[in-house]
Amino acid sequence: MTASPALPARPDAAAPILAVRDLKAHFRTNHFGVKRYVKAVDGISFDVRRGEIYGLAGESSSGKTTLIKTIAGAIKPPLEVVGGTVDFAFLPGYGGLHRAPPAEVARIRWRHLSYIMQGSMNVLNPVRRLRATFADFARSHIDASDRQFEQAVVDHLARVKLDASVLTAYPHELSGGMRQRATIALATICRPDFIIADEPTTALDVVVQKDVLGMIRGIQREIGSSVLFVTHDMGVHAHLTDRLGIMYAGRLVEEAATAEIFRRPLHPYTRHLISSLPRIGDDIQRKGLEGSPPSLADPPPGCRFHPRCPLAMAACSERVPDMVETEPDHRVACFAVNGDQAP
Amino acid sequence: MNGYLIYIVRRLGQFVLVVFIGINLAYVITHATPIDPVEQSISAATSFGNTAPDAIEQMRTSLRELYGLGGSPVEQYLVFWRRILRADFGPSMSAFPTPVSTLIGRALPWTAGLLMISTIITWVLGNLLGGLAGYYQKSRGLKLMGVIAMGLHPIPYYILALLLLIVFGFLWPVLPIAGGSAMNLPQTWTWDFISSVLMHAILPALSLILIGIGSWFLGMRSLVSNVVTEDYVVYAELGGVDRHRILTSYVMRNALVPQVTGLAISLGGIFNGAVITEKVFGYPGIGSLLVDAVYAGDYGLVLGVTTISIVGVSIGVLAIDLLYPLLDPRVKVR
Amino acid sequence: MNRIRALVPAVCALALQLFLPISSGHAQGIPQNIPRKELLILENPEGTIKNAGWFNIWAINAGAQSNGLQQAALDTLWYIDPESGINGVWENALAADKPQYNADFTEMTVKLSKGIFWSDGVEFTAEDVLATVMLQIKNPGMRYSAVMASNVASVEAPDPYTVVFKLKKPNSRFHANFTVRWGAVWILPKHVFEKVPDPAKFDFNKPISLGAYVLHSFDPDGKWYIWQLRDDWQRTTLGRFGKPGPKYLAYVDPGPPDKRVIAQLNHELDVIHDIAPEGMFALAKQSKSTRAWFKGFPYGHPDPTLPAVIFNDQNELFKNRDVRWALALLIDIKAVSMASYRGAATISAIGVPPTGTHPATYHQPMEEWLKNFEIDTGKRKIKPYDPTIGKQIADMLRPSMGEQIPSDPKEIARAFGMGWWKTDPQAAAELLEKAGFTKRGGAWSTPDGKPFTVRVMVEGDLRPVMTRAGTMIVQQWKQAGIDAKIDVAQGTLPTRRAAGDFDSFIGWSVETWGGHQDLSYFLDSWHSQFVAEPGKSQPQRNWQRWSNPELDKIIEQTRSVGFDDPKSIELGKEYVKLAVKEMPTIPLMAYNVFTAMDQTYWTGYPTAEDPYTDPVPNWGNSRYMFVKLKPAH
Amino acid sequence: MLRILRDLLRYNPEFRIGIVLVGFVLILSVLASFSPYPPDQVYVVPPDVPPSPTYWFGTTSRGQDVFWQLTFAIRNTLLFGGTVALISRVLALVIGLVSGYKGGWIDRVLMSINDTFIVMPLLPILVLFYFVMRDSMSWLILALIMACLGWAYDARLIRSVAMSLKTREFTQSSVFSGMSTREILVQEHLPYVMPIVFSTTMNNMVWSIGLEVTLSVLGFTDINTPTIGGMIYWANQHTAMVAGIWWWIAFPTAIVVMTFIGLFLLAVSMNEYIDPRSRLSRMGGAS
Repeated sequence: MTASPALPARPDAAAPILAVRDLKAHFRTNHFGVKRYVKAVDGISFDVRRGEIYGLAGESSSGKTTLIKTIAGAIKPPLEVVGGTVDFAFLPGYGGLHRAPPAEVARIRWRHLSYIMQGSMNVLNPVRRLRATFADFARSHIDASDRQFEQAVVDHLARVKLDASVLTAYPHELSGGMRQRATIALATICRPDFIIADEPTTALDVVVQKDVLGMIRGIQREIGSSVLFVTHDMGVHAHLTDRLGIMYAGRLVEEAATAEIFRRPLHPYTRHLISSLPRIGDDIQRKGLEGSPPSLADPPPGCRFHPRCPLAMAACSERVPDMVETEPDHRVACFAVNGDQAP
Repeated sequence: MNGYLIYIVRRLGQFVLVVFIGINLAYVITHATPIDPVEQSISAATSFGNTAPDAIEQMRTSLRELYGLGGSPVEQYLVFWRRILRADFGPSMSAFPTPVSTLIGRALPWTAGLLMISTIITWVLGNLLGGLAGYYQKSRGLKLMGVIAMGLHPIPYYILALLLLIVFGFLWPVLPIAGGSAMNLPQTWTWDFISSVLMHAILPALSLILIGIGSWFLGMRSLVSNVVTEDYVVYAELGGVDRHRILTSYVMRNALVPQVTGLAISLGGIFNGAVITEKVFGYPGIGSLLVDAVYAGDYGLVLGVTTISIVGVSIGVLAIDLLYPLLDPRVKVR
Repeated sequence: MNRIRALVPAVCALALQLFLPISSGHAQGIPQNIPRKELLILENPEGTIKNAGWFNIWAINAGAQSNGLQQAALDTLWYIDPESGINGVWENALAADKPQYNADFTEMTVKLSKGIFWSDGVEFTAEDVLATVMLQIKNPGMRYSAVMASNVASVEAPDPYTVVFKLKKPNSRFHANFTVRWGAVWILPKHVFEKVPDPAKFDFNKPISLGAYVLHSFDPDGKWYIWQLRDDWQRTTLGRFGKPGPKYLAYVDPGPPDKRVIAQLNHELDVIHDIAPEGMFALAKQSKSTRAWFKGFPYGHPDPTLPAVIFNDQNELFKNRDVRWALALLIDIKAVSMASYRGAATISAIGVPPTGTHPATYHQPMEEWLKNFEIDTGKRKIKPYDPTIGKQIADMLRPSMGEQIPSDPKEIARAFGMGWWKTDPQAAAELLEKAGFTKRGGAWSTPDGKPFTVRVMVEGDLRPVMTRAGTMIVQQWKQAGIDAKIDVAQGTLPTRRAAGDFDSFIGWSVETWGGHQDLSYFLDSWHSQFVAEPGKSQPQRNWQRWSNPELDKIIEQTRSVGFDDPKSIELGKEYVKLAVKEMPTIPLMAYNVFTAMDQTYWTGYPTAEDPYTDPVPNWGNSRYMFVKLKPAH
Repeated sequence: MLRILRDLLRYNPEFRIGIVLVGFVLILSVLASFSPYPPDQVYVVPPDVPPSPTYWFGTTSRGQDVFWQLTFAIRNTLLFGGTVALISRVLALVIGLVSGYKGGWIDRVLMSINDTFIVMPLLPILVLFYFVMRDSMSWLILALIMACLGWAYDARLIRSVAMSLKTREFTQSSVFSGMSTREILVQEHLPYVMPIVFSTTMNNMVWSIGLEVTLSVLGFTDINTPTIGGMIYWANQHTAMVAGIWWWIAFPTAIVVMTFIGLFLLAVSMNEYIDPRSRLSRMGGAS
């Protein structure tokens, strides 16, 4: 596996738990004559290190969800992986879940890789009590007697401040926050190495949200998992994540430690995202970006941000800027920041 | 649980109301028949014989008396309800003086047996195959099943039944085509009788299954193809939940909820009988009893069959409503 | 792939082997544990009997009649055969002799046969006859209560083998009640019924037989009845003809027509009561062993019944005989014969069925009169009768049916009938105009200016051939500009017929003994004394509600002459002439019944060559078939 | 509209097959107007002729051309099934949506009525109607009666969907945004129940046409108007099956099957077209 030139090998760090290289996942649809070729994920590379919470930010329809679906191996037509690799440390040698044999994938699911889904309102089977759902997902991965397993689940639920009685409940009998906490418990019961969390708090009200975020952090610390945390909410990222990647129109445009990004955003898009965060006592009308995110079916050439970019130059509409590590651990793809390194 | 109790009571009230309205409607409709049971009896009794015309009038009078057609409409109505409450439907007019309940009692086990078993088989097979076809949308075999189900579904039942009869009763005569059991076989619980009943039920049941499976199949297939896109199914797949478990407890279990309602109503409907099945296969049952009774203007018998059917279907609907919260816990008891 | 192909036949063979042993005993629709060689399987046209365990035939319509009960188990005084009879048309059964009337027909004396026993060993005597009469008079709700009560003043038995009926009023045909033509008043066992508190509510299960067969077993669901020959069959009225062939009789409900054909092709149904003509043709073509009344076309047995277009003569429109005649002249009987029977019909222009002894008694002698018969259309006189129609039908069929269509005029007349009315739209139009009808724009209007609408009521599925004839006649009337409509009254027909709630219908109000020339069997009921007020229920038979003083006179004269008196034939001819002139109903043809008989197991069925009785298996008369049947092998 | 049709035609094989089948049947029914023979006349052609170049579908034992007879039959049968389906769908939709959305005593009253209709056995009612109506029992009246008897089960189905829709957020937000009941039902809920309506329409037509055939077989039919059931009735009266006149039964049956397979395929492809999920992929949403 050769590393992309934009991402030099880092001999000093431990091997990353997830290494994504030049991943391309496209939607190819031909529906009633409307042919679409949507480059939802178009050449993305990044690493997630052991024990960190890696945030992924971007507007809706920037390709975040497609990216994590691809990583999680939930690839169903019309989505297809066109190129690149996804390597988990616990699933070496295949270059992605989608390429691994089903038995292997089944082995690692939940034990090593779990998932907290967007809109967890509907992720729990409505006609199944939680006890059965826990058994469905986790029983086969935990080598214990039934009673021990039950006890493990109850203990684990306590971590997310849920009473054992929720096990006998149906999902609809729980409040939104409880349901989300139950989902988190479900995703972490097997102490997985890697958790993918897709907008887990979006639908919750602010107080509950904070609570839930705290729990994710707490559990993550306790069991030492890595988390790939996706949300459009920069505020959440600021609270939670260790490192942050910014996506725009199917590509990663900037990546650095979260604090670094908030302190010194380099990419014009990142700057826009951060400056649009409200601050207390700030009554200045924020200047919005002009235009709207591009259609991924027909993206603009060169840097996809250039039609909306205040710093756009001639090269931006011609070539795609590479991710360049401008400072240690801080990568950005922008000609305005890195200069045009055209040959 | 208190809420559920109130719900049960309220629902039982509705059940009683529906049954009451239904039986009354049936009473009105059956009494609107233009067929005069007396005339029908006389015609049947004298159509071949040489009966003096002046004797006919006397017969009319005595039959009218015998059949209890005297009395004002209100009196007749009250007598009817008094009998119903004692589960007595009075005597049949076309088989006077045999009680209606005796006639129904003879026919009902055949009908109930055949229809209950074939309805359940149809339902199970249709939903199973339909569910599989919805889940494994690429399977060629299941696609073919879909086409066959689609093609069988609209064939007029009479034609299908007659075809089966010709194929298995004449061209390749391996199955009995008439009656509920072999002739001259005493109806006792011997192996001979039971196996004969089973053999005789194959063709009627097969015809009912073939014709009925399509709608369950198609319905279940489309239900399942909706359910598989639900978040909880996708999530379970991501969670590496056993595929078999996903298919049964996640996909089928959710898709089945509306199908169970259909099953209950079809099961209630078995009291209507299957007239054409009985006609084609000479199978004993309540359907031909009903049609005969309608012909004969025997509204006592019609009303008896109808009442049982109304109660049967109502119980089916009631059972579903009471069980629905168990089937679909989301439905809150009002 | 090849391996799979090789497997298919193997699997099929295996499946066959699995199937066959199980099915061998069950597949056939034949009774278990009874040697097929000793068993005659007949269709009971009553179908499934919903009250299967009821054998009390004397209760009104409570159970089955032709499930073998009246054919094999019961008996009565006399029989008149619809054909020529096994030993002459008249058969003295329980009676030792013909009925003896006194001079004014107020007393009838019957001598009974000796040595006849009930199946439980009790001897049949005059007491049984007395009980049959008195029990029904005492219990008014029974089948023959009314007939007995209205006729019998008293009945006595001077000795065990003599019965004397004293009648309330003169009746020269009282014995007809005890004379089987299809059915009659069956004799009941006194020693059984005298112990029953309410004979109308007694099921008579298991029945005691007076006939040669006893009940062996029956289906509680009413699909089949099996009767077994009595060991003492010699002590029944069939005894004198020798031992009946079949040891067992099974009367079954074989289901819809298609199935009856299949059952006979499978040799599981020896006698089919009736099927559609097409089914008969299919059987004749596919089964070498199937035999019908006629060896070839037209196959069916002509019942002594006369399907006709029966008008409601109380209806203003049909009160005028010119209108009735006009409608008759618009009918093309050849097309009706084709449509209803595919040509296999025996037509009749006059109001007597062309069956049994009737052609010789009525049709042939009256041919000349018919040829010269004239009607006045108002503009001219025409002779409507065409004596060649029977031949025309035969000629029409010969190209497709070939050899089996007879060419001998006598044979033609026997099979297809003689003449009928020539289709004459011109004369019909003149008659209608004479009656005050007008034709405007191709459509006829009644004298009061309304469209001339004629509904033709048929019984649909229950009488398929009548329905087919009716649709054809409607089509012909329509083509002539009459607003004719078919009116399917399946189920409601008996009620509507009795109430006179129809314009016209296809059915019969003429049925005769067949084997006897006396017409009073139906004619008596045509007397105007029995015609009901419009809207009221009509007593049986005179469905046309036709009142005619001349007819009344004929009927009254008939009542005063004896049953066998040749004068009654002359009176019958008077009736025929009157009915031709007045056309109260339009006679069409005999009711041909396609009784199909399978000769695989039994031979000796009644046929046109050996017309010893009627093969139609629901007739009480069909018992004589049993003694003539011989095993085929 | 035309564009939708073109798209469906070009890219959806199911729709293509469906349109061919239904088109064939429709053309056949339109041809009825050009029949050389009046539908109710018998013996206009030689009887019992097998299919041949002269008589494509053969002739009946009544001397009718099966092809032309079939054109009338399928036209009347489709009109019949369509009428029943249309009227009963409207009833089922209105009652199901209102009952499910409104709940409370309205729901209880409507469902009591609904359940009464569900529990009433059909056959005796239809036969008794037939007895009472006599020869004025035309297909239209039969269609109206059957429509009145055939909505109840589907109304219950739609009600249950409406009940679950009611708990969804978009309904709540519609309520808060001040939409009237009618607007919510028509604009918000109707699109969700349309697929059910489509599939129940199919079932309803199969049901009504099947029942028409059943009544015909039992002899309760208007034999003046040729329908599929009417054809089977007459074929049955002439024991066509055992007499070897298979074409009298095979062609009507084949046409009925074709009609329904065609309608089914159309419904499936239309559903796919209006399905929100598939609409999304057509519009090219990426995530």
